[in-house]
Amino acid sequence: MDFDLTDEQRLLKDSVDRLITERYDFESRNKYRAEPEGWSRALWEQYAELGLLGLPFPESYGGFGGGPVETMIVMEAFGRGLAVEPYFATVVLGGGLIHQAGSEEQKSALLPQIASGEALLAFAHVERQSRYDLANVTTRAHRADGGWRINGEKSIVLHGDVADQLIVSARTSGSPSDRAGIGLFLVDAKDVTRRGYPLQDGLRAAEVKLDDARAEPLSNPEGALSVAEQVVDAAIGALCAEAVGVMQSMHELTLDYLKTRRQFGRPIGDFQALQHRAVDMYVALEQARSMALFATMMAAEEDPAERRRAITAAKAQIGRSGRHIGQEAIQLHGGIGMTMEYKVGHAFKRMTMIDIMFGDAGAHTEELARLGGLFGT
Amino acid sequence: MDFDLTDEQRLLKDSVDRLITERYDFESRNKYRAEPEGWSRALWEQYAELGLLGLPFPESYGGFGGGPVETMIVMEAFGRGLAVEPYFATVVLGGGLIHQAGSEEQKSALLPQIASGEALLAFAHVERQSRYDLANVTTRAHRADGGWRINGEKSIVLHGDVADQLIVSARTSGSPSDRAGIGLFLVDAKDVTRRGYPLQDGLRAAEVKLDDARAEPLSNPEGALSVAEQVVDAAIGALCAEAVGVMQSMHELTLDYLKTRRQFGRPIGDFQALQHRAVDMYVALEQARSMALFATMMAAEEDPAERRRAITAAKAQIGRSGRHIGQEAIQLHGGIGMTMEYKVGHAFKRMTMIDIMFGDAGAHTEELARLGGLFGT
Amino acid sequence: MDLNFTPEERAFREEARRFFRTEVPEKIRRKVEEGHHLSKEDIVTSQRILNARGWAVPAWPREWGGQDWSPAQMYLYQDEMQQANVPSPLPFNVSMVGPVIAEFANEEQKRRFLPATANLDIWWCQGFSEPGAGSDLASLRTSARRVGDKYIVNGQKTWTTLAQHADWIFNLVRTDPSAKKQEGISFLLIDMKTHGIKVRPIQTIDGGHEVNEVFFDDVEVPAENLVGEENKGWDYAKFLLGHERTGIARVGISKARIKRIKELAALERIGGRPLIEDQHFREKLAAVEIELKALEMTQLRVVADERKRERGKPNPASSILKLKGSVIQQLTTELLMEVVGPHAMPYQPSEEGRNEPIIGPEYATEAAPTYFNYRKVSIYGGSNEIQRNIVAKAILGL
Amino acid sequence: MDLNFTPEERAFREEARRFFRTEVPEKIRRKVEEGHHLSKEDIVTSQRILNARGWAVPAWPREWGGQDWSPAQMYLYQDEMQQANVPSPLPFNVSMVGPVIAEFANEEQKRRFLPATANLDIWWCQGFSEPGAGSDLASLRTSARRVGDKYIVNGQKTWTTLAQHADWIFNLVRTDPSAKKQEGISFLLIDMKTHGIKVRPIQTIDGGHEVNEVFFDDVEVPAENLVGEENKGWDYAKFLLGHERTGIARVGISKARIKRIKELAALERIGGRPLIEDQHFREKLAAVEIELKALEMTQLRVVADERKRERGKPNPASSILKLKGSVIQQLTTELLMEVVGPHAMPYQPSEEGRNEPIIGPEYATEAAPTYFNYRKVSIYGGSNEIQRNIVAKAILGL
Repeated sequence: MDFDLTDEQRLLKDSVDRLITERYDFESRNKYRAEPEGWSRALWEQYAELGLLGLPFPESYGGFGGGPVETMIVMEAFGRGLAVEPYFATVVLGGGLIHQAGSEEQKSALLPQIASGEALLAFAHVERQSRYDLANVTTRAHRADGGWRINGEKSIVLHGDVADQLIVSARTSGSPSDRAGIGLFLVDAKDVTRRGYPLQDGLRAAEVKLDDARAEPLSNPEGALSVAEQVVDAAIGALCAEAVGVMQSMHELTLDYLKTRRQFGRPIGDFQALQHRAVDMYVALEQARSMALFATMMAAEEDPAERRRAITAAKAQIGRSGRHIGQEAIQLHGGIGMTMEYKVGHAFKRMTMIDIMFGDAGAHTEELARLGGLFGT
Repeated sequence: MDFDLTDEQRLLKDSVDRLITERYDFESRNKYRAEPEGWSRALWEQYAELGLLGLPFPESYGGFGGGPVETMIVMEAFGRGLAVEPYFATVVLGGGLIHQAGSEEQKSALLPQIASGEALLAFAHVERQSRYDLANVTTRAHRADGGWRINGEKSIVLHGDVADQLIVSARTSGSPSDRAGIGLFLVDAKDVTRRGYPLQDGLRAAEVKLDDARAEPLSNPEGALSVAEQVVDAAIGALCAEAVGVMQSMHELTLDYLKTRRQFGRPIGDFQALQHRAVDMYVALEQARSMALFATMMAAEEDPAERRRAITAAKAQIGRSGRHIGQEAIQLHGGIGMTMEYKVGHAFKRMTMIDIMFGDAGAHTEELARLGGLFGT
Repeated sequence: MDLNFTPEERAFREEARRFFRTEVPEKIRRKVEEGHHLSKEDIVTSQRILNARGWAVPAWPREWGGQDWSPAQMYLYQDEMQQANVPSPLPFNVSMVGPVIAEFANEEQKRRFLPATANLDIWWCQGFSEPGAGSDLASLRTSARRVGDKYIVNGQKTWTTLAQHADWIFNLVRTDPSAKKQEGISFLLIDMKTHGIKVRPIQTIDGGHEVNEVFFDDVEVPAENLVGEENKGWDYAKFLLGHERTGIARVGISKARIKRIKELAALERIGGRPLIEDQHFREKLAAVEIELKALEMTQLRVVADERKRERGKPNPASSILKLKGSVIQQLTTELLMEVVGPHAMPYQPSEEGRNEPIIGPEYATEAAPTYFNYRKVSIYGGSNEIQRNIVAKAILGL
Repeated sequence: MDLNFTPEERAFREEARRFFRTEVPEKIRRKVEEGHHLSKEDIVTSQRILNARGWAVPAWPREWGGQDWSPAQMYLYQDEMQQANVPSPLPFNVSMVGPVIAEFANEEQKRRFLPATANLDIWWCQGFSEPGAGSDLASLRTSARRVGDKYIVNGQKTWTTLAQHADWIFNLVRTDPSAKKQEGISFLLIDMKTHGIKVRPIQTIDGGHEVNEVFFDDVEVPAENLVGEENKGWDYAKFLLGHERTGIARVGISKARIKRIKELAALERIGGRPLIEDQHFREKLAAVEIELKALEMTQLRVVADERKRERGKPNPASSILKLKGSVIQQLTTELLMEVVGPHAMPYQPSEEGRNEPIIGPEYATEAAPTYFNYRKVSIYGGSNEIQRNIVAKAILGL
């Protein structure tokens, strides 16, 4: 047990932190969001140069052989800056699926392209009725002309509006909630109809319609659910790290505000009731940070049940801490916190969306309860 | 809609409040608890003289024709004083059951005796496995020699150690959780084996063993559950009123303490963080008071489903407010609140037992959820 | 003590229910139900319908259109209005400037302003908050210098709700800069069309435009627009802030939202079953319903107590209504978010005449913006921290 | 960064687990598990077993019996001890007076006291709190007047835990009444058998007798019992209060109670099914388990950080452990109450050699007293309000 970063990790952290500090102040972020795709292609190139886009892939695929800790470092920094680039969609989810489920050929073709910034990916799994259940898939894939074709509709595909390739979950057999009979397919974005739109937090997504779209299976087309779950669990760990960055940013903004805003002749941070609430926010932040570490530690755990218990507990904690910190951050800021002109409200919205993604705190607490909890079982 | 007391109610309130103020200071209470039965026979006589023991019964049975509002007034005052006499067991539960379920003859025989202070009653319904379910009854009654006999064991019979008569729920047919086949029976205390003991809050109860005990049915021996539920619902309303008195007492003690206890050179009530917590306690108290009023209003509601919804909501609120106020009262008192030498800890324990009686806040919230909630259904 | 409504009160409730649900256009009420922003026209239309019946300003003095209702009637009126998703008559007109004019203005001003205010022929906005002041309202700095028969107003107001629709603004201004804080403040009515007034929108995190900054640059205001006495404005502001606070619990609005939550939770399916059948979800909802019922009873108690209080003296218990009411409203918006799940994510501001189809179920579009927007209810009108300070001092004596 | 335990650490955990579960008598551990009060003998027995292995005072300097363990080992030691329901070595000896003596006392005092303290041949109690002081510890008034080679001690201490068992008391006394608050305080060791000391029990709301008042009436104490320098006692007290605070989260104890809750919830039936199958109950429990896991990780982070800190300088993050740890402990006692339901009501203080049969299931008897007793964990050792003040100042810079 050792919480210290290695020299390489320290170097990585310093460079990402510097990037975010220098290039991701609130005004810059507003500029990036105003660009045509809603994020910065220039920064994306810089991420590629820094090696961030290939970070988690083996060196043989143009990557840097990083693990969950490296991803955590990057995601937490992105969280602090409320970065809007499609890193999570392309590298963590898309790259993760290719890396874990793809054939040698697919990996060799796609991972270097991701690492260099040439290819953007997106994971199309949500359907209108699916809520947070990866197994709830009605989109269907069938064989045709020696290949595969997909029919169906996918919803809220994160950064699906810009992705070059989509990874689509589709049913090859069975009925909507069966665990068996689900495949993951690579689909070229040119072969689908899509409609992009902003999400509540300023990131973007797309509705995707697949009308006999040509598809190439990743992994086993009949039984890809468990590999999808594994990648999603690791991605949730990354999302937890991002959330910690978002929370820390909200807490720091609140502290700054308490120290500088004056009312009744003194900084409002002099008021003990507000001090104690800032402390409770801090405790919630540290609890969240601890669980993000726990998720990172367990992201590569081989026993899927153990992994799931840890990930679901972490996501629940992140959701609860994030809600508490976000709501208190707005409240302690007062009116200014409610405006688009100030960063804290944007962080609150990002945090709210992170809570929803892959299941909110309530859904994960419910799942953990079903799995028997964490202790003494 | 009118929250004002009538002149008679105002008179009743004044006299009960005066009684509690004059005779139920904390030292006196300790003396009453030290008496052989754990409460004061002398005060009991005074209650009789004031008409409290016959308050809810019709005048034709030696009572005063009071309704839920009158009972609320008395119970709230008893709550403030943490009164230990068997009023709830004898008058509210016992008297209520006789009044609602008894025959003309039984009423004529027993209600005047209760009103005069001659007879003490207790309701024996809890069994080891029953938790909070009135229908979960394994104690059995059977006909014998033209009468009835009962076999079984009852647990935590409130003031069952001193009762002259027990009202026992017993099964005449069906299996343990059936709603049908439950009767209420009058049993002379001399015909049972009982073992008295103190409860956590200083009140007393008994374990009761019925070994072919002679019994006289109240109401229909095959189907008394609904009348028992009706009386228990009204009794829960009374308990809610008592709880409000207990909470108010805890809140007042805390305010006194905040105003007089000095630390760091000033009254601790000057600290804003503590002020805000005292305010949150006050809000919880007023919410509880409101729900005790609601329960009082609905105690005599004829539609049992409507009544139950209201009572169960009130009990849940009382439990939650009481827990919040009690825990905060101890916390804001610090060490002194943890000692038996100071009233607030006793109030905390009484409040904790009230929460448990007839189902804690969690159980009632669960029940209300099953019943579909309060609004828009 | 009679805790039931009288037959007359029950009849009044029925009458109100029928009126609100038949006379106010369904289209407007549906917008409220679904959490969409209302247009200026919607609000004006609705208030004029109420005013035509004499129900826009029931709490005003009888001679200016008031109804002399009992507290119970007043409660039933609000509750039924909110449950029917009828937009409340504009509070700046009805609960704020109207009562101040009726109480403190001269006859000429009353005749000039009150009927138009009741009928929303004049749309008022409130010029109280300033950037530097926040909860410390009395530290305001907008100045009004008397020159002949005019005041010259300079300064800035902020958080001015719906100033973009407003015809007039009622303003707290500093008329005596040498007096201490609460003294030297006056209550001035200003036509928004006056030269030198600029309104700048503030976009809030829900994407909406409810609030504004208002700038005054040498704005000339006729001295006849002063309400009451010069330098007594703080008294009028306190009267205004204490006036009719019982509506702030917004019990009816929370009731309507709970009804909606139950309806939508019957549509959303989780694990093959409607969410409404999920025991855990129902318990969370039940817990909020219990607090809401308690709040409703608390409100009735405060309402009943109001008869006994001096008019215009705020009942500090109304702070409880604000504290608990805001928290419950916020909880209902969280539950609504939970119901719609991932469908809350797309950002789809409601626009008249939108062309593109809705993404996801239509009922989900306003869930997140409503959740975001409702964070304000524990901030504005005296933040919950200020309410706690008030209760600590005025009720608990701390 | 390696977030897993090393093979050596895992082996140490196994070793600790085996030792605690085989060497410490089952009878004592069962009492802890079930929440019964321990006798003096139980505590002495257990500590001596640990001390025989060198595991009673692992954090002390090596020459006085310490183990030079890594923070991870220290954590594993505590965690396994708590999960095995082994009573912690007496904190007054091991974590309080022992480290102070080892750091500040003279050689003669060290030889005289440290081995006996480690082996619990001397039972120490703590004379810090006073009736008038509370959280404002430094306002203490118990005086020690130097007369020749003695101090004459007068005053009163309170909340003195287990003073009824104590052989010695370590006392903060005021030796310079003219100095200001924190100055003029000394750290004095006093034999409880000295003439003029009176111990009065304080009964707590759980019915137990854990704490006492201790009165000093012209108590003569040899000057050689002074630790360190006169009037420097406040520094030693601060050292003591900051020493080894990571154990205060008591994660292992909460883990053990959660295990017990699950076992008992499998026995209690509700609506015909074991309570543990009730989804709502399981979710409440899961929510606590999540916070507990987070706290455990937080504790590990604080532990890891300790290596980098100056020895004896308290890490303010330990306040978080106290804040969250106390709340979680209290929540587990509430859940236990919920499990046993009405069986929590009878008051049945545990007595050796009780004759009467238990009322209700035996496992339920300590549920309510434990709930009552655990209210103290957010009060003592610096109340949670004081902890918040510390974090606000020391970490947040407010």
